[in-house]
Amino acid sequence: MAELNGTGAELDVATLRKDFPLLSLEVNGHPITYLDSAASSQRPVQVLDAMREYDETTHANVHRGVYGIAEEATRRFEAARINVGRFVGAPNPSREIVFAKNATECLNLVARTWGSTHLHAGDTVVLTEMEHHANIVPWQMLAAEQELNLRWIPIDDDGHLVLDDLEQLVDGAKLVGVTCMSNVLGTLNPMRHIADVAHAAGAIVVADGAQSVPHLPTDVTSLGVDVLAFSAHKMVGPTGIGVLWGRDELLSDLPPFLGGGEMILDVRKDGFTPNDIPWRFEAGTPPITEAIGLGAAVDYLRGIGMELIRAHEIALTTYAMAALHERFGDDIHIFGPKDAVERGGVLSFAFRDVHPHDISQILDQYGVCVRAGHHCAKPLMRRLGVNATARASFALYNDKSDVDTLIEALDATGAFFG
Amino acid sequence: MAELNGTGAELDVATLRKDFPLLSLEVNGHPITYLDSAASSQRPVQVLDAMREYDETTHANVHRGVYGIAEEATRRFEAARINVGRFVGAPNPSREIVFAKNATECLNLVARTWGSTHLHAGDTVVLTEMEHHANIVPWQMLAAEQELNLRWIPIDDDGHLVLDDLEQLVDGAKLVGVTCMSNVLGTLNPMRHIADVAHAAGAIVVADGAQSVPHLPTDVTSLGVDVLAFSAHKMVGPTGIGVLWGRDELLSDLPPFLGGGEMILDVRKDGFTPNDIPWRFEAGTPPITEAIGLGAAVDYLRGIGMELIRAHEIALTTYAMAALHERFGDDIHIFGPKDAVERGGVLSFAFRDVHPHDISQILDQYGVCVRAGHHCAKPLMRRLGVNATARASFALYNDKSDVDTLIEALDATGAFFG
Amino acid sequence: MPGLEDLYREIILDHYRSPRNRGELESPPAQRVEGFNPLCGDEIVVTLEVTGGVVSDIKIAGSGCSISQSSASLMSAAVKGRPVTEVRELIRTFKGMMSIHGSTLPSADDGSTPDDEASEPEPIDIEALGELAALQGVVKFPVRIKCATLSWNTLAQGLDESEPA
Amino acid sequence: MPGLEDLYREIILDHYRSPRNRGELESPPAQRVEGFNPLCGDEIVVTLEVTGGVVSDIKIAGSGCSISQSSASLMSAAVKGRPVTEVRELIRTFKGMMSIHGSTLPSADDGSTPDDEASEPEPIDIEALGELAALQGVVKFPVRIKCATLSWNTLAQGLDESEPA
Ligand SMILES: Cc1ncc(COP(=O)(O)O)c(C=O)c1O
Ligand SMILES: Cc1ncc(COP(=O)(O)O)c(C=O)c1O
Repeated sequence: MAELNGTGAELDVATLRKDFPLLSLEVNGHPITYLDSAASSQRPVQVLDAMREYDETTHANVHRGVYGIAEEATRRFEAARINVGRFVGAPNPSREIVFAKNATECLNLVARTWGSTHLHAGDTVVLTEMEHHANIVPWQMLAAEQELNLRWIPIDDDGHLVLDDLEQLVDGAKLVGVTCMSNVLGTLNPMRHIADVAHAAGAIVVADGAQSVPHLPTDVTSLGVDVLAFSAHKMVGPTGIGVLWGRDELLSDLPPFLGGGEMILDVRKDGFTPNDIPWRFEAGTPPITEAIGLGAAVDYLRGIGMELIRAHEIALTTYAMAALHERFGDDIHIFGPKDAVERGGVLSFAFRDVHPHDISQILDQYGVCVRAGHHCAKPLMRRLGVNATARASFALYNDKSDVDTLIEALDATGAFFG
Repeated sequence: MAELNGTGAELDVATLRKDFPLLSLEVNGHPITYLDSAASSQRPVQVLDAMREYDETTHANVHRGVYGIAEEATRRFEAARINVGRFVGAPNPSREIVFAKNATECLNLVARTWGSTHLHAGDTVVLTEMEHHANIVPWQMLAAEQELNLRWIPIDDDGHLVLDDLEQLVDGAKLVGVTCMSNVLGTLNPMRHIADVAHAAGAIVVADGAQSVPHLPTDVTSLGVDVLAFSAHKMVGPTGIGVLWGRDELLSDLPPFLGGGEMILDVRKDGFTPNDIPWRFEAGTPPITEAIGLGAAVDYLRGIGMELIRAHEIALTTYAMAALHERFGDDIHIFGPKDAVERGGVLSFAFRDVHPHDISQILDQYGVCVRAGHHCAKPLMRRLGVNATARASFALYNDKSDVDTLIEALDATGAFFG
Repeated sequence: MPGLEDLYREIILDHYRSPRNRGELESPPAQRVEGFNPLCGDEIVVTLEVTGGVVSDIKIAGSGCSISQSSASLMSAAVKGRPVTEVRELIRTFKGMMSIHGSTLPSADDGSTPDDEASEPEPIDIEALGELAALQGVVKFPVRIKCATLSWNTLAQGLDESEPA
Repeated sequence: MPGLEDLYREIILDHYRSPRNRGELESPPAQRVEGFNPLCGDEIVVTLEVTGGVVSDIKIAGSGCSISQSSASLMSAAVKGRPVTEVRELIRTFKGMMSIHGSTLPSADDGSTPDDEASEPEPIDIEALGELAALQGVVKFPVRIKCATLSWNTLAQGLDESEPA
């Protein structure tokens, strides 16, 4: 890795960017300006090399082989689990970290295993208006089967959760599902406070860390939540793997999720005995190369330092909000909190009356990649009164020049649509 | 790829082997003899390069981006779907191919979606005694919830299914789960016949193609089954992706599996509207790089020719069975059909009274990788009267020299345990 | 790389800025159908009246991007007053134009996107499309195809519901 | 790469070929516990009698590989006639020896396998293990650790059931 000093004051983005092959591409004759890391991040050569090295020297199926490379594959796979667990401060990483396909599967896993055993007709689940579909639809599916009530924590016009009535809202609830950081508004939610109130009411807290874990230092103990789900592909890791952290005592109590190899101790014609956690939740051959890649991603992020990354993204977001407002005034509306300290580097905006699809299309002509759409948060879109937004999102490899390019391209968009 | 003539008579294994970096490793001072492809195969540089190339030039999240690389990522992802569908003869590949984490998840998907809507208390599901846990446990989980009856198609001492009473066995059944090829015995099952009888009784057929698709030409229409599940990592593709093929009319009728992004048309606070197939079953960010890798794997296999691969494996299996029997006589017992034409290149065996774990451990000293264990088929193990077997399994990159090395190493194993 | 002028033809921008047949017919008697673009959240509401085998009136509501809005507007102008059989034919032709054959895909064997199903595409009579042909360039931007076809799929559903084929 | 001699010590092969305390005690009165190795299908049945705080008798049935069988045989010889408190201590010591600390892992930060949990391993008194120390080499073959510990985990469960700690 390029020399990066995790204790220094500033991220050396120019150097670090060289680690990301895709970021040196040209798009439509312009150097790429990748502002869609909230959808999926790019990966550094360190991650790609680690996966390749594993594939070329060590690949075998895990957990079942006695021979050398299978042992080594198993060792590396389980080491990745512990490495990832430590990255989020899991007290007991070898038991508390479950590998799944993506964050979405993790949340479904919780809905199916905890939900099906702990929720009963008439029970209440509390969600927030800013949840991603991944933390809504699993509960709706369960609600439809079991006649649960869903309650919603509202947001205010600045994109903060309205928590004044939290005690009443969670009163009698069994579970509170809440995102650590909104993928649309950027809002960082006060997880500890929500968890304390929820726990006092006897509810568990299912946290969606898909947007926060890649961008903020994370410690599950200080968050105070019961489970946390996130995806490797948003944190400079590969596609095909997501992570669920869950408290040991909570996971230990749950029935299996999917059935098959790996998750059993014994299978007889008349039934099966499930394995211990975390394997109980990992039916079939896991994403092995992907776990190796995620381990390398975590090493990469740790090597730079999550504190430094966070500081960089606050500075960049502050700059971007100021520069956009300065240039476009009332022509731009940025959703969510005004202060970068209260949010992640995700800027959803409306620009004049140009539809987000059209904005994104024109920006692409200038090599600028932003997402347009509902961002899998349709209830939030309805609350905001829009069908879609355009969204620029930052990662450690973005800097002010990316913001400047975005602004120039937005200007051209305005001109195009007259 | 090395020059390989798909129409020629013989596979040029020596040349093709160069495509697989791991196969030129040394283990414990010996060139590796990889005989565990039934657990997971190795991958050629063509597959690794395709994934790397995608990651370095095109990665973005699929289905939601308007900008160039996101469009291209989506195009390639969907092209991989169609490519894989064509590989197994799917009549309507863009709708009938679902990407999941592995074959196990695919079978669970069927159990959850078809099972939960079409099976009711008292209904009967028929499985075979040779199923992998992946095609047993999902049905046992469902059976426990819904009070289903499980019936078992027995096997004879040669490892063939006993189909004399098939009509009675499937009488009144709603679903028959059967593996195309046993991962322990190698047995190739008469899928068409089973499907015809099952359909006549009004049951659907859930086929486990995890072992067959990598080694035999596959055409879902001639198989006559209703769904087929398989895994990329057993067919020279990456980990982290499995495939479900299902008949369009069957899939179209099913409710979603997991909930989240991608699988919805709309989400409101009071419920959601599911998307069309195949996306309805693909909640969250799919294994994108892995789909690209699987596409490249399918290209690689097709480039060589599945007919040729099958012919090669028949020849190799015939050679291996004869050579093992000749050298070890009654000291070796190979489970499953005697005739290589009736089986795939999977040889499970008992060797004197040496436990499979110990066999595998000693073989490893000679660089020979074989699997020891129950192979996720414990009901079959009980039927065979063993706890475990040692299993050598072949793929396109194995040849007679691998068999010869296995035999020498087995000989040493015998000597070691006296 | 196709340029913006392939996508944003003047006539498209015109229909976007001044959409024809905007609004909703009273329903009933009109048939009312909603369509969603799950990718971006765009919604379209087509209300139509079929009298004596003819699409006697049609209105378009909802909101979306320039492509979905102009496509809906162009569609409404093209089908109003036409017999259902002709409209069905037009839908077929339009969706044919919106399939990816012969455009950006390197080869059929390399695979294709979901809209590209038939292995032998039928030739399309672009002439018959009139002004609608302006949307031809959309096919070079595969993600936008769903924008262009949204209203057409919604109309097709409406026709099926109002008089099953 | 560790060699076979690290794994297959002479005493291990001896206990494998001539297992001690083979069979099952009548149950009840004996406590009967089954253990599985989910990786390979090995099964072990431990029957034990605890009288006056002492493991007065123990027998081992089931089948498995040389490591699981010899470990069970060595265990039965080591615990028979010993007070339950001492046996619990022995189990702890044996499992300590079977954890991966200080063996093949490059560094603790690099992660470890599931058996390796405590971040500060306690020092293990290998002396106290007597003949059981022969199994020390197993730790170099992580997959076989589960073979070696199978009977011990099963015994621990049996003790918990016969007299909760
Ligand atoms: C016959 C059979 N079915 C299913 C599976 C499960 O495949 P996976 O572990 O990739 O889900 C396997 C492989 O272990 C198998 O051999
Ligand atoms: C807040 C949030 N939660 C969950 C997800 C789902 O992640 P994945 O698609 O990787 O399952 C995302 C990403 O789309 C997200 O932004």
